[in-house]
Amino acid sequence: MIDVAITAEPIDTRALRANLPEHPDSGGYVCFEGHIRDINHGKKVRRLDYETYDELALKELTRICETAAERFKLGFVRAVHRKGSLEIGEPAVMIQVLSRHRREAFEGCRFVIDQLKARVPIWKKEYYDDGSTEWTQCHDHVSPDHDHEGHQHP
Amino acid sequence: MIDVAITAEPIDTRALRANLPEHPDSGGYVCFEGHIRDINHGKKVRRLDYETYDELALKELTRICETAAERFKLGFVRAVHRKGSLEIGEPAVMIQVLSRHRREAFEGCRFVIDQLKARVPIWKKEYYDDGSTEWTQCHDHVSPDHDHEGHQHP
Amino acid sequence: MQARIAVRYFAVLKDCSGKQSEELTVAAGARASDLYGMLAEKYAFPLGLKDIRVAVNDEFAKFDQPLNDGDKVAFIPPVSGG
Amino acid sequence: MQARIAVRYFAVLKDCSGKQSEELTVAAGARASDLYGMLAEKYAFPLGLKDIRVAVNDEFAKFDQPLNDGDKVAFIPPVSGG
Repeated sequence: MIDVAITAEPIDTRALRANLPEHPDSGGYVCFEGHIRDINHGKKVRRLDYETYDELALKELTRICETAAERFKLGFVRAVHRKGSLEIGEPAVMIQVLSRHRREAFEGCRFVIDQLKARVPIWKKEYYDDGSTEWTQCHDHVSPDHDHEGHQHP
Repeated sequence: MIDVAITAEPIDTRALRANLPEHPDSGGYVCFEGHIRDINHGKKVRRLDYETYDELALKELTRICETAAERFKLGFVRAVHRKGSLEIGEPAVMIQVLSRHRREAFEGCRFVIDQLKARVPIWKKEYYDDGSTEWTQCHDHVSPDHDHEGHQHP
Repeated sequence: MQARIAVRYFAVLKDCSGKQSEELTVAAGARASDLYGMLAEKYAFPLGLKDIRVAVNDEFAKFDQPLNDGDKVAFIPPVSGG
Repeated sequence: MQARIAVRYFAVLKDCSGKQSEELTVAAGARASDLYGMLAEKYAFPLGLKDIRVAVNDEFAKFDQPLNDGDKVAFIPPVSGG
């Protein structure tokens, strides 16, 4: 089962945790959330905007979740991404997976967020305390220096 | 910051998610939950009991979380394990970590649950539908056939 | 013959063009790469073809794909979601 | 001289001994391995020394550690938490 969404409303992480399908055969649940950091590129971030190409982003996110479900034998995959204006600390993205095995739950969840960051048409504009702004490119707020492998920029 | 517990009360996953420390410098949150599966060793499981050696389990779990925090640069690690009698679907364990980088959040969370399963003095007794019972040994409900590497049975 | 194309702009391309979308007319048989070349010159886009991807009718496409009348085209700068 | 030892049993060892804990007396200088050998014979424990670990005073210890009067000893069958 796959559930994807791009939402202008704040991501309600507690409601999404409560709203899982019945899963008596899935022992492993892994969740990833990306929260807005206060520093990026060494600059103090005040807030940021996510812009999305909704039609294509939803298609691509669905494909990623389908691939993950098949490859990692996931009983459930949910990927929700926020759009619009976000404050420091707010969740920008939430990935949830259920699997029989914990290894596959971890790897499946990691696969979805890595692929999302590499392929899904979503763009982040950072507003800094010094008044400047920037459309960040491939430098994400979670792993600016570690996660370039696997990116598929053309 | 480290928070460990062994509890006879049901694990309130929503409350634990809501109760995270402020973390403006941590963009990555990863959570693992292990839920009780209805089948293990090919037998239908009715319920199970967790027995714990509380004094040593808390010490060992604390050491594991401290090691994880240092090795994976985690800003926060929480590990909560249930004891007593559990029904199918209930969470037996919950691990939560916060880190600047998502890679380290995933790897740190994985490290804690892997080490917990290998080293912490907690024992699971399964009660099957056919009336039999068994203290399981190194076959866990999440990964019966995948997760033997890294175990440190004496 | 000519083809009417609806173009959408995102992120830095939106900032440079000053618009979210517009309707343009291209020569029949023009390719997505031709259209991008024209727009990059017109709006001084800071990205080359190697930096971006193209979507036609809300699906990833190749730059050498000939455009048809009524196509919706979007150029995709490097993404930064998550 | 003799040493009084408080022994705790967990999991399969608790089922086999039929008790959660008991107080025993061992010869001075007896090691944890000696104590386990005695108990394994008495209660027909299904696990050998290679299968288990030992804790003395709520901390992992070596089997050749001599036991002292008042020590708390627990034998740890293979764990299965998580």
